[in-house]
Amino acid sequence: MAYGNLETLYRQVIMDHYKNPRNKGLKGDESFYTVHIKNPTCGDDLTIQIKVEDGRITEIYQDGVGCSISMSSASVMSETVKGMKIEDAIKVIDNYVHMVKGEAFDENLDMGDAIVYQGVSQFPQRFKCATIAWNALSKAIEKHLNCPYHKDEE
Amino acid sequence: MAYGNLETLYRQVIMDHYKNPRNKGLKGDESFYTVHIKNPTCGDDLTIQIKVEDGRITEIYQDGVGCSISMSSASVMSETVKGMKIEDAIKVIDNYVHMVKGEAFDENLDMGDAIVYQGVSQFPQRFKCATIAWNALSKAIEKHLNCPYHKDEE
Amino acid sequence: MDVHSIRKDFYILVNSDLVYLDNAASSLKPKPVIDMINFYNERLGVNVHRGVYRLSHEATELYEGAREKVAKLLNCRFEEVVFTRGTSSALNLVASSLGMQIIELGDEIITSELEHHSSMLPWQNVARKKNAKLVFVPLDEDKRITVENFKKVLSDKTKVVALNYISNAMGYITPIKEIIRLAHEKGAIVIVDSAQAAPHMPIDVKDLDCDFLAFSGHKMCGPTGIGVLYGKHHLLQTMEPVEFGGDMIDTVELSCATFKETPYKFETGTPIIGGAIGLGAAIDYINSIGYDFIMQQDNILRDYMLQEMKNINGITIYNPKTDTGIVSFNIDGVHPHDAATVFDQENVAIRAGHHCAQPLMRCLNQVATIRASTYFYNTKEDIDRFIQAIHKAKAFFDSFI
Amino acid sequence: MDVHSIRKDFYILVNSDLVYLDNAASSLKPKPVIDMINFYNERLGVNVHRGVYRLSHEATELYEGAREKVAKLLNCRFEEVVFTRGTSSALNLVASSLGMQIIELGDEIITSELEHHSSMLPWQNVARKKNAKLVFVPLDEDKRITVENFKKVLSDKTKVVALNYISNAMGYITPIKEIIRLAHEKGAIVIVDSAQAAPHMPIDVKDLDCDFLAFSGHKMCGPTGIGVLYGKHHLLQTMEPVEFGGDMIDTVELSCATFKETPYKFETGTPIIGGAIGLGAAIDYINSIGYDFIMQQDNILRDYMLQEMKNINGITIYNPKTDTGIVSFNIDGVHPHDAATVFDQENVAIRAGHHCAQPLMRCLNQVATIRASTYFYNTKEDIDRFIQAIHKAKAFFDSFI
Ligand SMILES: Cc1ncc(COP(=O)(O)O)c(C=O)c1O
Ligand SMILES: Cc1ncc(COP(=O)(O)O)c(C=O)c1O
Repeated sequence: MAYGNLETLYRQVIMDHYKNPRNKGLKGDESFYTVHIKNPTCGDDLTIQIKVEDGRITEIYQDGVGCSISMSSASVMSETVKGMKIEDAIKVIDNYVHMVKGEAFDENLDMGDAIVYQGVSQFPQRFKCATIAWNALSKAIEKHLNCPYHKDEE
Repeated sequence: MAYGNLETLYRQVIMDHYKNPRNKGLKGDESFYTVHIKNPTCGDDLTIQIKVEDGRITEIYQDGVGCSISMSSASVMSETVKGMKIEDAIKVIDNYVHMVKGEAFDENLDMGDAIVYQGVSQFPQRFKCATIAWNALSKAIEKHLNCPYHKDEE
Repeated sequence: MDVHSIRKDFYILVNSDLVYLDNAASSLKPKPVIDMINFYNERLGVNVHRGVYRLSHEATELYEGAREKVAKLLNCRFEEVVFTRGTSSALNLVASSLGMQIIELGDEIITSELEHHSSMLPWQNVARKKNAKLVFVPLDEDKRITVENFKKVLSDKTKVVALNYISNAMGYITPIKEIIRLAHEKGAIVIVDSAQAAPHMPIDVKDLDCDFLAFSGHKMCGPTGIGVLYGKHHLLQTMEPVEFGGDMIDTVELSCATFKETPYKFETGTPIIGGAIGLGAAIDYINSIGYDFIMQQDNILRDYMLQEMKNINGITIYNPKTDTGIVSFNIDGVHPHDAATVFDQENVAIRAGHHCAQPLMRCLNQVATIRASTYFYNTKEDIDRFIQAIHKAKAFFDSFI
Repeated sequence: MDVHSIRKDFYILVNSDLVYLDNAASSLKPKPVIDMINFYNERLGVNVHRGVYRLSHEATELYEGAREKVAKLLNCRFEEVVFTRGTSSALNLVASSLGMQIIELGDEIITSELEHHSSMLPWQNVARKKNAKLVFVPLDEDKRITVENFKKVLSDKTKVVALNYISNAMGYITPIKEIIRLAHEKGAIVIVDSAQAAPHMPIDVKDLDCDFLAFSGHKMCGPTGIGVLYGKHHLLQTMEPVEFGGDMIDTVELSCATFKETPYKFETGTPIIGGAIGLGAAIDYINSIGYDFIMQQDNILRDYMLQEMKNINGITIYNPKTDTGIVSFNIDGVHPHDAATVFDQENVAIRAGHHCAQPLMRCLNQVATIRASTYFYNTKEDIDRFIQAIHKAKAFFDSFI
């Protein structure tokens, strides 16, 4: 059995983010859009928070429990989109999802470390783990777009 | 397609009993044991009444709606067991059921016209039609045995 | 499309002499459907959703792929498709969840005497438990549901309307779209029993705008033990689950639990995996035949059957204006079960009984009828053999007079 | 009995390199079962009970014959066997019918944190609706249900006891017979979740004297979408149906209906014909293997697996005293889903998750565990491959430190 595959899935940088998650811990601040998301089947449980100012994600935090793929990708995602314009973040989310699904994606679009999740495309069973954080981000952006001036109720 | 089979099922005597049922109509008399039985699947609906005196079925009546096999066999059954001792009736019921199931049965036991239902053994789908009246009789006898001096509540 | 090449997909039609005209009860199952059920049982055979290994993932893809096929068939969203054991189970789900939640004392529930027991009885039960009123659309002289008669019973009290799309006993197509429009004006919820419609005509739930719709796999070339409940997403969302346990939960605490989103909150325990995959294959098969062809066949065979039957004296047809290939009749003076035995001798499979529609039988003043029902694989030769069997039955029982 | 010849009945075991150790989720399906499902779908494919023609009669004989086989398996009466969609459905039937009838304010229902969600949640729902109290047998230090601890919660208020026979997460055999005896002294009804027991050990409901017992086909070589509820006849007789409609009625009037006798009043609509026939074949198959052999295999493989696992550092086994071939563990510092992917790469099918037992996971202080579960077709070589996979997973994830 070739281990090439496994090693394309579990890259050093992924395990780094798993062990040393960035932007971890939540804020009580009401100006954040907060999204809590779960995968009841596998127990992954993640909360992310974004602050949007002038159309940019100026702050982002994440916290949760789950496997290395889901937890590291929350960390990677937070680093990737921090400081990004909303419309760019939407593009990255879209590109990322295509990539991990194994579909055509724009290799020139800068996704930072998120590019290392390309190996997930060979592990469709782990697709949900690799996208949970990005789904959460997507929902947070949706919240923002639906209600740009709100104070989050959560 | 040979019609031999059908003709062993629908004998002249069966159709006779179907068109001219014997012992038809119920009595209001409380000394009868009454059993009402239905086959919800096909709609057959039959009531029989027996009076037992000195261990003999001295009177029997039947009424209902259903196909020629079920209705005729109620008529034939009533003629066959009228006047019989309870223990003999039980033997006839048992023998009859074996016969229509296509199992070994005592051909020497006198069952009157009931013997013409032998053809049913080749039509297992009609087994229930051919036995509904005999089941009702069996239940009526059971009622009698459980409570030999009762006045029927029905 | 050529019937004779279609028939090759059905083992019984190739290898026996049977004329199968009991399609309204269950259709026969074609080879591609059987092969797909086999594929799951033999090559996968494992559980779905929770397995990280490849076989389980493949099984999950097929299972959820079947849901996607249903969604396409009905023109609805993926999450609006709940797999159930069959039509009866699906209709009961709506009644015991939504029905018990929304029906109150004095509310009215409209149904009809033309219904299959599975369409009417779940609401009879709700009405009884909630002291609500079950109201019956008066049938017209043909025993048909009409918009005019529906209007007579529709009122501000109407909360639910539960009607069939095609009657299994009479073959009538209910003018359901107009009924739904009218019912919605009163704010009522409409549940459409499509057990007979799904196999025979295209259904577009968006166009109909029905709130719920149910059908079974086994009447449309699929396996037994699988069916579908379609429900509008916002309604499914508000409904309580009726079965609790594995696979449908989100978080379980000792004293309470939260549930997954629809459709999963209604699919408790290990799903009907093989059944759903088989239904998916049946939908592919039916699409490959095409509803145009199916409806055309039903019409040709119905016209031919009625024309031939009208030439026979001493039989009574109860639905000479049937819209589909379903014909209900009796041979005068012959109990339908006696007739059925002759049909069986002739190797013609029809149904004799109340067709799970006792109220309708009472309207017809019959305990039971004989029902012949066609599907796309039937031929005019089948009808000829069926007509012959009627003649034989008449002749046989006439001989006793 | 020779495992290697048994394995020939399973396509996947012959034609692939897979080590299948997810048997507690679903077993694989052997050829005789697949052939029988095929036989029904291809050669019969028609509805049951109401058809007078021969195919329908044959299908009915097979369907009811399957019920007879279940009755023999459990040592009960024919009429005490209700076919359901699976264990979850069967357990929910008891709770929503009998439970809603008999549970009153203040009554107590005993269950445990060791339960599968499908055993516990139906009663959590009843308790919530009826303001009754759900009481949990305290688990001992091994997380086991013991008679002593059961006695601590049994009281005059106990109306219902709902417990598993074998835990799907820990593989423990519950001392259910003694528990039933004690519960009956208090007049309580006992429901036994036998989803894991039926595939692995003989069950005699007369000897156990349980009131209800449920299991699924798909865990014992049968198809998905079929299961069994056993119920004592007099209890089934007093229970209201939960689904209303076709096939379960006696007489239908417009405002009321009467129902058939048990088991039919609980089998609404077209039955799960193919499923029940497949289950019948599965029972024949299991009988041909023999429970003696099955239990012997489970024991040998369990002993071997535990012995080998104990030699591995850095894994935690949660049930080292398991009674069956079910072992739950984790690799320290590795999330079970990450480990599972390595197992999949090694072509070893195990399960990582909460095993529908979240309360137990909380007792274990784990979100999830890895579960390996054997069946009679597994071999020591399978266990060797599984042990290898643990080593690989450890080595792989250690490389990141
Ligand atoms: C102990 C136990 N109870 C209940 C169930 C539920 O069975 P099913 O999913 O077949 O309804 C299972 C299996 O999933 C089980 O292992
Ligand atoms: C119109 C109609 N509704 C409901 C049903 C019930 O379907 P099932 O028996 O598959 O649950 C049937 C068929 O039996 C039917 O013809």
